[in-house]
Amino acid sequence: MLSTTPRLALSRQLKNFRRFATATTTPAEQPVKDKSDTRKNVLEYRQIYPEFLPDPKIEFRNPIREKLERSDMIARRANVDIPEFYVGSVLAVTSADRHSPGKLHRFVGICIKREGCGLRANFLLRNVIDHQGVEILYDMYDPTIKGIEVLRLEKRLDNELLYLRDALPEYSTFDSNMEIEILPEGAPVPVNEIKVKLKPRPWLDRWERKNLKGVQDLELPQRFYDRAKELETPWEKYDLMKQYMRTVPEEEQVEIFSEVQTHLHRSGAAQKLKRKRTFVKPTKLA
Amino acid sequence: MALALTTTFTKSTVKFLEERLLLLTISCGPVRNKSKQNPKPRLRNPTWFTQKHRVSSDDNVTLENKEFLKEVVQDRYFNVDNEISKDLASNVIWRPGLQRTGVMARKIGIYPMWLKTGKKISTTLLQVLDNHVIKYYPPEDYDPQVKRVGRIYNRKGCLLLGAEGADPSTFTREYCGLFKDSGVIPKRHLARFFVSPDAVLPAGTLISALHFQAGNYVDVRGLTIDRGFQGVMKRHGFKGMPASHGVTKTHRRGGNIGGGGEKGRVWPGTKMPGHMGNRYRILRGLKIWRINTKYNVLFVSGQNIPGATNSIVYIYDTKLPARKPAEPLPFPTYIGTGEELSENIFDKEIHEFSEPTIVYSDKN
Amino acid sequence: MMNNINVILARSMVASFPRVATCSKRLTSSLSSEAVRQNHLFDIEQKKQKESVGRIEKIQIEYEGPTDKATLTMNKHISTPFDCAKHLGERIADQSAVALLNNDTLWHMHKPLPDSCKLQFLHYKIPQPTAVNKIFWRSCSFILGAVANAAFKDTVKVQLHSFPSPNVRSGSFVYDVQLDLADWKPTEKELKVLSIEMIKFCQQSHAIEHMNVSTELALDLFRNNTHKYQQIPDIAAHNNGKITLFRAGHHIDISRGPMVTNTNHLGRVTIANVIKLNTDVPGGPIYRFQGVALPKSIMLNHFAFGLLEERARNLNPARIPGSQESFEEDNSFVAQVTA
Amino acid sequence: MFNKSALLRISSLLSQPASKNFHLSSTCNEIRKLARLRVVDNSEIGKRAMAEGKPPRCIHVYNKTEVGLIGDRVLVAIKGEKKKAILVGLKQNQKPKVPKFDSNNIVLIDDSGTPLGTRIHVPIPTILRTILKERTHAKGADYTKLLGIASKFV
Amino acid sequence: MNQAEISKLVSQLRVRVNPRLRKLKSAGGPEARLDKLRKTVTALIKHERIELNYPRADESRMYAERLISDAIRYGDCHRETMEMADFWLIEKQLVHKLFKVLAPRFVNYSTAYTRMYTAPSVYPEVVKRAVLELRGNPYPSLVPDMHNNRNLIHNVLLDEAKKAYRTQKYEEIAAKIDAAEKSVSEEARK
Repeated sequence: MLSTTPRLALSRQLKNFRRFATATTTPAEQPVKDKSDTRKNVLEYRQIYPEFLPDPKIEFRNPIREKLERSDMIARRANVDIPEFYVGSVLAVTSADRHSPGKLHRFVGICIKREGCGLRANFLLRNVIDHQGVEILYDMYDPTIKGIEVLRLEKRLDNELLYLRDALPEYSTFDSNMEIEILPEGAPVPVNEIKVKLKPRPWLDRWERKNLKGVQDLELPQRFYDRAKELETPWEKYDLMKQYMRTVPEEEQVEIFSEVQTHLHRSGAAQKLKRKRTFVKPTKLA
Repeated sequence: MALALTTTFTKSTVKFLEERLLLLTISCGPVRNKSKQNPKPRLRNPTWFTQKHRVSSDDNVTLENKEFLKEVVQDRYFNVDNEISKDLASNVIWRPGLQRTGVMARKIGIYPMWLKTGKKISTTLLQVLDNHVIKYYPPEDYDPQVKRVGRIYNRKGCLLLGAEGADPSTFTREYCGLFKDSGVIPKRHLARFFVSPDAVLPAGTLISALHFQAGNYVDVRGLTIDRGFQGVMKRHGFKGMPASHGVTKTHRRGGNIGGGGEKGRVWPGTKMPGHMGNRYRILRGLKIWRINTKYNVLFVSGQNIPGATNSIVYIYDTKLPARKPAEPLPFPTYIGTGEELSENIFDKEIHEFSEPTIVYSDKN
Repeated sequence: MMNNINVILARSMVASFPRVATCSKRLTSSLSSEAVRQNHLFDIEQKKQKESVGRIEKIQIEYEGPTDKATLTMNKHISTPFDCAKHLGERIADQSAVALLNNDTLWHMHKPLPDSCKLQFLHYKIPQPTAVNKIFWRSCSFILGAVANAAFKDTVKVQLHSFPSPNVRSGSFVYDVQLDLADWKPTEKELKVLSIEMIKFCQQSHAIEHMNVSTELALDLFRNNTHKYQQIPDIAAHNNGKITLFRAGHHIDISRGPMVTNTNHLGRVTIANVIKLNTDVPGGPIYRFQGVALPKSIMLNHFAFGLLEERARNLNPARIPGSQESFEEDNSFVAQVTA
Repeated sequence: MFNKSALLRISSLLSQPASKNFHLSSTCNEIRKLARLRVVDNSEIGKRAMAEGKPPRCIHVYNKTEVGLIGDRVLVAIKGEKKKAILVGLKQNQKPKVPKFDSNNIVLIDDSGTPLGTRIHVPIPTILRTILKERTHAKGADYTKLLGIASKFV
Repeated sequence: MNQAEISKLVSQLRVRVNPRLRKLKSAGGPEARLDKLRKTVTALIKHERIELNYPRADESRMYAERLISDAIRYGDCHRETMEMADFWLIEKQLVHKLFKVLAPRFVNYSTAYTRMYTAPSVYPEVVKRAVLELRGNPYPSLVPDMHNNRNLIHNVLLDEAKKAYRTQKYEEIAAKIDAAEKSVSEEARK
């Protein structure tokens, strides 16, 4: 069941997506002439590098701080390749560790959460090793991180996979010697539409209230769903200003990404090159 | 008017004015016993406390004329080469007893940095504004509000600094008059700093972030965020009382405030609910980890500097004896030597973002 | 005679703000005998003209405001536009600078209306205020004359000469005054004192009164002012043998008019400079008093006004008295209704 | 590849009236007194306790705050006995780069720091190397013996 | 949560955004608050000029601006925007007005789409009142526009002062250049 799902999802998504299909000429090679061109780049970049967008809270905004923060992020990115990855991707992080004998430490896991902006950006990796669930939080711009490898680049249906903690261990078990699965050049990032089976309650959270897409039927008594229905706030999606205050306006995004574009492109191009050179079929290592 | 004129006459012009003003019907003779009629108030504001902002009204000035006003401001305050002479001061080299001026800065946010050991620290970014010296009051002229009794050791002068230049037409005429002598553009913020008479700076001197050095320690003063009337849990961090187990109506209360009998009263200083915030606090002994010379930003340790983001704070050399600098400081302030400075100056413990990844070796 | 003056003072005190009381006390003491005489003559003539109206006839005034219209029944040769404005509302009475009759004639607010007409009121913030600006500038010159006349001590002989036709673009309003001081350059402080005197005078809220008189009376009024005395026949020749007089407080001057309603229409006022002119008018050197002012209803920040003050310090390019052609006051604007 | 029989067993257990041996509440995030812990070594007493569904409870934490952190020594009540143990993995959130586990793991030791078992069958954090080395004094207990029986570090 | 949401793109508003949203004393909680604002926004789109209490005007102004900017940005073929318009406009014929009238009207604007004035409050009332209107409405303007009247006396004076100032400035610059040229030529001669 598990082994077939990713491949199916991949082929399905290949048809639907056309995101990278037209990205034959990258923006840095061709100076941006058109306004629509810049806009399209923004559409790409904000998904790949969300941490470059500042904290949208109005009280905390300051253009100079944001500018300094971005320049520091770029300076760090020049020394380490921080690749494109999403919640649901499988990563291997190698970091300097003064406690290990080799002074290096490698951890493989699925990214279940990604948050924070600027230099505070971090991500949470989860794996099950010897039937023991282990999670490690990494700061993205921590100078002790030697490299981040994306072993499997894919997205999931939810923005946070914290429910994997309550799922059967099979869903978050990954081999530490897993090989890199390479996507064909120009392919969109596949969405893994796997539905996770949760363990019976007790849980760490009331998942039935979270409106999750990536879980199987929770098999709860009706009263749980009734209560979840009671607590829903369906009007919130109509609150235009709340929506506005949680995000950064497009004009500012264009400004930010056109500032960092050339620097980002360097690492992005290298990544694409790597992707092109070795192409292997996705192997089943779940 | 007559009163005002007599007070404003200076010795040199009196004769001339007498001669001429006699022509006018206005009499300018001195008023007898003036000091007794209007004794100086015991508590008074400093001389620079005037109405600052003009009543905001629309001037109905056309766009071209607005441009013209901007052009005049530009010509008057920015296009002139009022270079302060480099022989600012004195050949005095800094020694521990001397007090330098502080600066005004804006708290612009917080972000993490890492040490060479891999440890993460939080730093607050303080952007030093365009501080200019407006006026100096020598120790004998400066008249403190509350007189100190007895002999005063180590008398300090008072340096008035302004920060953040703004369009003069938004201020009142009186307020703009404060800046007339120094020739700087009227500033939004004014502050006084006590300095040793040796550390005096001529009016119009610019003080930059390089007044401080990376690795040294500073004290930062700011106005804390106003949180209004708060209970003891938020204001003093009390624990409150249990939510259940028979507790009624006393979940967030402070509880007992003292015993009875002879001590049957509220003791002074008892922690109780009240107004929280909106008062000046000083955080002392913060290390400067990094200085950005392009934007004049100091990166100072800590994330609890009083005040909200984008509020004004005041930075002084630290008073803590153990953290006073060993090396001489730029005195009375930093004067550029003309050579290009790197954009960022780091403390030696800091791992720069442009440096390669940290690698531990077996030795440490 | 003294009784009369007291009457005048009492009237002016009632008409103006209470704070004037302290000021007018000082002015009474310093009021010259010449001014007393002039005012006496002016009062008598005013009374005479009022009595000569005879039977009161009614006229219909059609008021046209920006949003509303009204028809008022007023008294011929007695009611003034200011009376109409008072009927229409305090705001209109306070803010109107000048009246416009039949859409073509500017009419002084305190000048009796001769006939039925259409009436509009102009203020300083209308879309086309050029004419009002000119009237304002003229009034400023007139008031400047009043201040220059009163500000000096008795030891200094002051004779007002004339003021040129108002030119707002020149940057300053002007009054040429003859002083028997050989070479006077005012200091900053003296200029400040003069400016304050002018502000005080404006704050006393004198209504600017208007009167047409015969040449003989005018000559009698200005018999002690050699310059005006010489100018009168010339002016009368251009004006059907009549001389138009204006009075604010105790100051009387010749001008073709019209003027603004009241001295309190002036807001920011500065007397920027007093410059000695290079002429050979007999009697002593001529000094040009220059100033700049804005109406009260126009707010301007101090920085922009400071630029205007600076510019007003330069010598105004208006015609210098005693040079070239004969004196001609106020020929720029014709505002007469043929009765 | 999915163990269906195991699932069935769990669900069948759930459908029965709550057994005394079965804990239905989730484990504590903070290690205080009476917190349930999980023995992860192969000591006899530990194995038996876990198999019977009677996990040990913390009855004392040997530090000043009374909240156990990684590497802290605790006193546990296990099978009616008092044993000392070391915390080798915590469920609560950790600092960046320090692993967080799904359960609160302990390794039983005796007074001299020697582990009761011979093997630890789950990974333990590498930071324990430094912490336990610091805690070990020349004349006191030697906790570093624990590191020798670990199967894997993360 | 200090990361910006990236799921939806919005255009920048041209009005000041308050750091905190007002609660507007709604007894029914946040839902009732939106109901209140909904009525105001509908009225504004319908009548194009309304008078109301200041806090509510200020709050609903932001919502109206958002609605119009989304309508311009995504057009009427975008499902989410259509849902929004359907929610915010109680009278459904206004949905057509939003997309067919207002969006074309404002598409080239570089300013805010609405304008707000403080209105005078009648004496015994102390509540701050405001007038909220859409720009480009058919009514006569509320306050005379004096901004570009060059004939006002202070503008006349400033115009002249500007001319005088610039003449002097350019003369000084020319004199400087002349002096510099002269010195250069003299040096060359030597």
